[in-house]
Amino acid sequence: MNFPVLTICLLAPLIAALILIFLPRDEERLHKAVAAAGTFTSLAISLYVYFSYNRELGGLQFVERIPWINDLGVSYFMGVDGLSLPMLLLTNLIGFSAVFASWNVKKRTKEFFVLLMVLVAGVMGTFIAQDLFIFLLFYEVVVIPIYIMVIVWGSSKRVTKEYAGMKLTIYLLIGSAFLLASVIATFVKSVQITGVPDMSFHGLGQVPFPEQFQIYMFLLMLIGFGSLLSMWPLHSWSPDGYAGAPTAVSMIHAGVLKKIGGYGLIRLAVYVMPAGAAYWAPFIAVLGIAGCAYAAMSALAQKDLKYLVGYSSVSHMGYVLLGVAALNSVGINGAVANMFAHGVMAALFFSMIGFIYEKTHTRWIPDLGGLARQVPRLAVGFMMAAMASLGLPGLISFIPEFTIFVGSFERFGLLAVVAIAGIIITALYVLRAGANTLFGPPRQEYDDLKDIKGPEMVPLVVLGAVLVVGGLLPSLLFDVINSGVEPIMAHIADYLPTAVQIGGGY
Amino acid sequence: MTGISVIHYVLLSAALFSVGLFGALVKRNAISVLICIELMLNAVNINLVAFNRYVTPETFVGQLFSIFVITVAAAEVGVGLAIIIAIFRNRLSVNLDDFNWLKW
Amino acid sequence: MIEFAMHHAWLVPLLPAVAFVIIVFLTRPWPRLSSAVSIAFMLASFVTAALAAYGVFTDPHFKHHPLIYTVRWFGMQGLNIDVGIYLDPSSAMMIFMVSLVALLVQIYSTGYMKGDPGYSVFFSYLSLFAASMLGMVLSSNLLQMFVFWELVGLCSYLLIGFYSFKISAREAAKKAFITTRVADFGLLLGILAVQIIFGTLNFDELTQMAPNFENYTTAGMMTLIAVLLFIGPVGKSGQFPLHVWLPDAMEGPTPVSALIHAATMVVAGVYLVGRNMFLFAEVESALYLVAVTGAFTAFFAATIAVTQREIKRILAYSTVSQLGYMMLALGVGSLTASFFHLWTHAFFKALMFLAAGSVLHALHHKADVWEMGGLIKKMPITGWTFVIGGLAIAGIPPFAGFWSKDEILLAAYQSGHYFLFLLASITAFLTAFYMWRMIFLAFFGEEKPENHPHESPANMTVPLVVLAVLAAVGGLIGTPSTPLWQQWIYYGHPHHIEPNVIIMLSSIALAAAGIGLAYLLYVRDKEKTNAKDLARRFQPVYKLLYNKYYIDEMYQWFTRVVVDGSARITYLFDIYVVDGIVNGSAAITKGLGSVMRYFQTGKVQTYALVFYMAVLVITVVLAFTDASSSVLVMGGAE
Amino acid sequence: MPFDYSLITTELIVAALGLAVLVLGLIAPENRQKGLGPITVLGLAGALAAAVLMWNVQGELFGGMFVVDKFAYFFKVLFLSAAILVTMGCTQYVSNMGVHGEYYSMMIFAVLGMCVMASAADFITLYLGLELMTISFIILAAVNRTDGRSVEAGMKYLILAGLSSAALLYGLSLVYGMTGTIMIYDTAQLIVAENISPVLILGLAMLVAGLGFKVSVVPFHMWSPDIYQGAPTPVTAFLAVGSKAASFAVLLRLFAAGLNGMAGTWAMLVAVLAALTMVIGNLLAIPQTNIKRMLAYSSIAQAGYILVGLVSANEAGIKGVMFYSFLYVFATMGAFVVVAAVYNKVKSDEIEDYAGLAQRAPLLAAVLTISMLSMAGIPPLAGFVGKFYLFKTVIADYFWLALLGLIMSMISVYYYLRVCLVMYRDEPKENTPIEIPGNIAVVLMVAMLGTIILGIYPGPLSELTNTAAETFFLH
Repeated sequence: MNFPVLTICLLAPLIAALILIFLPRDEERLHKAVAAAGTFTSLAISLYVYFSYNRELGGLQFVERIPWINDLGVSYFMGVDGLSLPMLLLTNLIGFSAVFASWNVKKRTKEFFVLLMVLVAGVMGTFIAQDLFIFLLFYEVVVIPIYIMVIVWGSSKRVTKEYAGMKLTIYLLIGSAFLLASVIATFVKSVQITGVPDMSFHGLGQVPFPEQFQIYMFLLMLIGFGSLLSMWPLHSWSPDGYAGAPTAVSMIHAGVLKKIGGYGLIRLAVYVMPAGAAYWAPFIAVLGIAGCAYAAMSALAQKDLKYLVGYSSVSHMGYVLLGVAALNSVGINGAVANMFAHGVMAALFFSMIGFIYEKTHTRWIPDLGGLARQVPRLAVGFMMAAMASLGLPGLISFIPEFTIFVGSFERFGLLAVVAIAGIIITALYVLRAGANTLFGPPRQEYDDLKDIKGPEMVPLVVLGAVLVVGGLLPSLLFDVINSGVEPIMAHIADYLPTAVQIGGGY
Repeated sequence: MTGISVIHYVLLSAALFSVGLFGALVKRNAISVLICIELMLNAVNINLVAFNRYVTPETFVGQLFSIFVITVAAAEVGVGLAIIIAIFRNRLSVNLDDFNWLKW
Repeated sequence: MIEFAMHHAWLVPLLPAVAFVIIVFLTRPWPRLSSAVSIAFMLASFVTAALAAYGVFTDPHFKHHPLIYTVRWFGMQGLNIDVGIYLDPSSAMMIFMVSLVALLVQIYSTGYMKGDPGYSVFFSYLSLFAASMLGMVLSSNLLQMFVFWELVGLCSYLLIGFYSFKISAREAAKKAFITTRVADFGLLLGILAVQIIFGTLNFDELTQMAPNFENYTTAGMMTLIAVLLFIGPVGKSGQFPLHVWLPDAMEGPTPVSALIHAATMVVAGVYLVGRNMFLFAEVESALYLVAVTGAFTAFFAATIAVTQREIKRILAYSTVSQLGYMMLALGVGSLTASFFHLWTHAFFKALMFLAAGSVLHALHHKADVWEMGGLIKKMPITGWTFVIGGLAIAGIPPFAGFWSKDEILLAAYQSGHYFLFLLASITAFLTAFYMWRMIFLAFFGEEKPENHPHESPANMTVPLVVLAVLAAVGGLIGTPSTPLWQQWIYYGHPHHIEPNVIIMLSSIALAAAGIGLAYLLYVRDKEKTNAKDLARRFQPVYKLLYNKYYIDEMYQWFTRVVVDGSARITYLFDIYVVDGIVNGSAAITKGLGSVMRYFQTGKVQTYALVFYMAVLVITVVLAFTDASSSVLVMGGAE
Repeated sequence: MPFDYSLITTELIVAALGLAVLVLGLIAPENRQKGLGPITVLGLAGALAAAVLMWNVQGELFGGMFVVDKFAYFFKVLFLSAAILVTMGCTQYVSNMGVHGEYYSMMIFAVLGMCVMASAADFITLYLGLELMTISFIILAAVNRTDGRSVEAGMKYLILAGLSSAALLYGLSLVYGMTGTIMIYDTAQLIVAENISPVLILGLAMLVAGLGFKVSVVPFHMWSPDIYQGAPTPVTAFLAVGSKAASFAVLLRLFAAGLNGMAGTWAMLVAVLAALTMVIGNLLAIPQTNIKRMLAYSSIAQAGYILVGLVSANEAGIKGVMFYSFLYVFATMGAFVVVAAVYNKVKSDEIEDYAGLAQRAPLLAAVLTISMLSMAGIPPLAGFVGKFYLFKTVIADYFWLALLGLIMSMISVYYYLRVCLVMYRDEPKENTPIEIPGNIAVVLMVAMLGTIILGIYPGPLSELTNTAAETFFLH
């Protein structure tokens, strides 16, 4: 058996958490150092995995498989393919940055970082698990740490942090109830059909489920994953939740946790239930488009920076849904890449907003202004995130969006135009927020703010570098993703509606 | 004995059970309620004995069962009275309506 | 050497990009060093560009066979995108012009921006801009072009908002970005349509495919694509109705206005349409739309310029107007004329902006031309170079503008769009008038005692002089007698338009008339009573023009009322309806719990009652629902 | 007929232990009474060892009235483990209460009753076991004579248990009358879907009510919040785990084996009751302010989930019930031991008094959180796997039930999290840390690790329950 690289990657934050538990309460710097070391280990391993993954070969690599629960056909099955790899990397990039974005946490640091480590490990697990059951085990690991982090370290603005935390948690849990129901049903059906229990994604994918069954199950999965992905109209937890959460949680939640929804939608729903996917695709597209436009419009009305980014992330997830709904190679590639891109961007955005809030004690846009003079580095980070958010070419999010547009425009034509128009509104609110926060006459009360420096710079440097590198060299991302998407497309090809003849739709 | 069949016994038992139940539901005194419960158990005993006689006359299972029921009922009453004494010491009342500290 | 430059033309955009990186990460604390780095790399870039251009213009092979180098950028099944360089006479001309003007502007900026706290940053932006602009010019496919197109937009945004602590600059920057963004939406749609229909975005492949577009799609779709693609240039090149951002963009430092908002970036739109001429040429109606838009914009902007008072605003509207000319030329099918005007315009407009900057520098940013006067005495170099620019733009031979403008008028006339030709001719008159109105008011007449102008330092005047020379002679490569330009830069086959003497003379006459009128109103008439009188007599018209046809107000109204209003409504819908359902169901759940708990009375007998009632209900329900028990017999007892 | 008494080794040990402790409690001096706790634990451990060692021994006693199979052993192991955990975890609570002999002996007799129930294969044994357990619990509930609430709980339990016993007995007598046998496995052959009479249906309803009362199925649940709240915490814990599991064992024997022939009649009924139980249990838990009362409602909801396993009435369902009952031991014990430990220090069961527990005693807060989340079925805790096994048996035929169950379990997180909110967010009223004695710490660690390990690596237990469930129908 190979060296269990992925398991170690997964365990590193957990070991850090374990060490943290036994550290004394008031050694704040030590807590932070341990957390940083834990996430750094994972980051280093995932970078190694990312770049040593054999793209030509494709498929699952770094596989570890141990039988786990025999009567359910579950095995401890870890592995990465082109779909999980970017997500794994994203998780660790953001996890690592989140530790540094939380550098100024003063209150109960030990507990904070323990929970943060559990959070990172949980998210990571979902992306590398290749067995549906193990995937589910990780799927909700994070819910409770998040809740506790929100209520203890969160902030109350328009809504209280208690409300925000509870809404976030219960909403997602109820969404996941639908997912669980569909998973159980799928498993039972697969045993009925094949007689052999097998919970691996690959195994389930080979089962010829009846079409009607696929259609029902896909809907349930869509509700489950859709609520996590903040699919319109199941999105309303998202802005409130992010607004209440502490920076690190917002970063991880908006950055990667949400993406589990999109990842699961592709990995499980589309892959295992292709006929269902084909049936519901137009519906998903409509919801995705509605989400894009609606959330962008809502974002335009926001005055609180976190709400703005919250709605913005709902809007961006609309693009992801649109890409998935296109059900063609280009669209799904774009959807996955956009998840990665949005993750980096949202995490950077939230970390910068976190710093602004930490320093000025407000996120209310009308109370801010002229910060570019007082905290230029912070302003650079903010503007980078803002520009990535509006899809500026040269930063990571443009190419994925473009790819999604190509994929969905091909499939849905005019319908997609509405979503593409979202880029205008996005530009409008993002630039307004940037302008009103950073530019204009500097305010006296912020004259003695300290610019971010030292450890605080880590999120900006790490995530900013990814933003730029990913923007200039999209193939770094796309080659990997494509190696994961192609097999999926080949697998589901038979169930898809016949592809629109190029140009034939016009 | 042609006039009396198992149905009569069953109906008697049912009536007794209902009377006991009615008493248990409307009486306010804890001891009365305990006695009503004994009535209900005795209804069961009638059933058991009658079924033994008419359904399985070759064995004594039903009668045996009823003896066990009687024994257990006695034990239960013993415990019951002890508790009623305890609660009377505590609340100076054996009225069931007074025992409502635990609710909602 | 030349060979090397041509085959490594990617160095042209790369060098300024490197400068950008160096300045941002290394030399930012040392302003002089930063500007030195920036200029050095720009110079290297210019040399490379010049060599490459020389290589192209010495080998007629390149007229029809552009030099293309591409590498794979990213790809997947169904979408493969390269990046590369596409070197043909047009792009060679552009990289030469852009790098030259950029270089000059950077040199000028060392003087203009001296002492500014953001000196280093300014140079880093300029480098980034140059890199993006050059990259755009050299793009080998539409997506790459779009990428750089957006990046120049970004630089424009950053540079307009350079004095970001000024609210006006901040707002202008935002406006510029968003307006062009709206346009880019159209462009993006066009690119998507091209990708989906033709399966490629590479210019060389598209050039082959476009003439046979019937194999791929319908003529209607083709027209739609062309129109969508054209929307981008409408925004970027400040065509009506998306011109509104360009005058506001003058909030940026003046070198920026010269470089970005006069000479280079704003002509990107013209360049894009020219680059995609193979698409536009296939659909007559789209081309006509381009022509009409261009002509109307030219005229429209000129009328506004007549009444404006701020020196940079007048120049800005003049830019809009001149860009309209270029579009008109493209629309009537003359890539030659359009790019020729682009070329000459770059020099004389950059010159005028830089000179205006010199004036502002001297007058401490007092911008109203009515408050200037007689500046030419104190600022001879600035003044006279400005005058050369004025002659060039007015179309006085042999200055550059005359030849290119004449080419456009000729093309319009010969294409048979007489109305457009008429509009263009009137514009020519207006151009001469408002330009010289400004020159007369600012540089001639009486000196204002409150002004204490002084000539700018050499690092500012030298670029002026260089540009003045180019503005004077830059058109001589395209005269009827020396039609070098026409032989190199064209679409399809070289234009051999017979020079039309009448048109040439009439355009000279119109220009002269414009200058003359300005002279009468603003020099001869010392008190300017006639001018004021005219303004008073045509008060409504004057106000309409002075307020730029109230287009800004309309947009503002639209944004404030329609966009923000619907945003507000959406948000309220979200928190009260969508979220209301969520909170409502939560409240119902909680409410049910807190109501139902009162059934738990704490009384034993209630519990017992519920218990036996339930037994009863279950028995009855089961007895009536279970089919096998419908016969009321005592099975086992009988 | 010679009987192989070795088959009842476990019961014999427990019975002897109970008598011994009772006597010891009477003769031991006041200051030595504390020693009864360890004796009980050791004795129960001996019985547990016996049960584990005899895992592979099968047989029946008393003419088939008392069967010994893996199903029975499984439940016996469960009861004994629960009893050991609760005894170990609550010694402080018990000595604070000041009652030793009666408490421990009644606890042991309750275990004995449960063990008998698990093996009962006829109505008489079943009834005897049930009543032994019930009467012990009545005494246990009222054991804290000085506390009015405790006595009230005993009183209520006395009357309601009596009424429900009457219903159960009446039902048993009717079934006996209809079939002529009291042997559960014989009734299975006699009752078939074709000859179901209304009397049998009345009997069925009575049985459902009588046993439903014990497992607190809505609408027969109303006693449980009051008794859970009033009874001393260890009693509540054991009531929630032991009584419920034992009654489920009986319920399975009686319905899945004995009345399997009329499953068509009661399956839908059980499904509806399960649904009602989940919904009502969870909804009513939401507004509670007393943690014991909240856990009582939550345990009602748990009964609803477990009942799902009965609906399908096949091996998989039985396996689901067994699996869930076992992990429920850890979750419930964890929660109640924390409640008892907090009560020792804070003298309150109100949720608001848990403020800042995470800072005063992180272990207590963590165990309570994990236990509650396991009850809610949040992966990767044991409750999730248990729910998976339960709901997978009904998902094909009663999809609505599975979906409802899953949704309700997610809603339950709401009230569990309110406790977390108080424990984690609020600042403690006083800052002294709560010390956790070694025995409690051991119990807490066992509960927590059990919950986590069963959640992450349920394979072994799953196989164990599979083999146990296989023996269920082999009679």
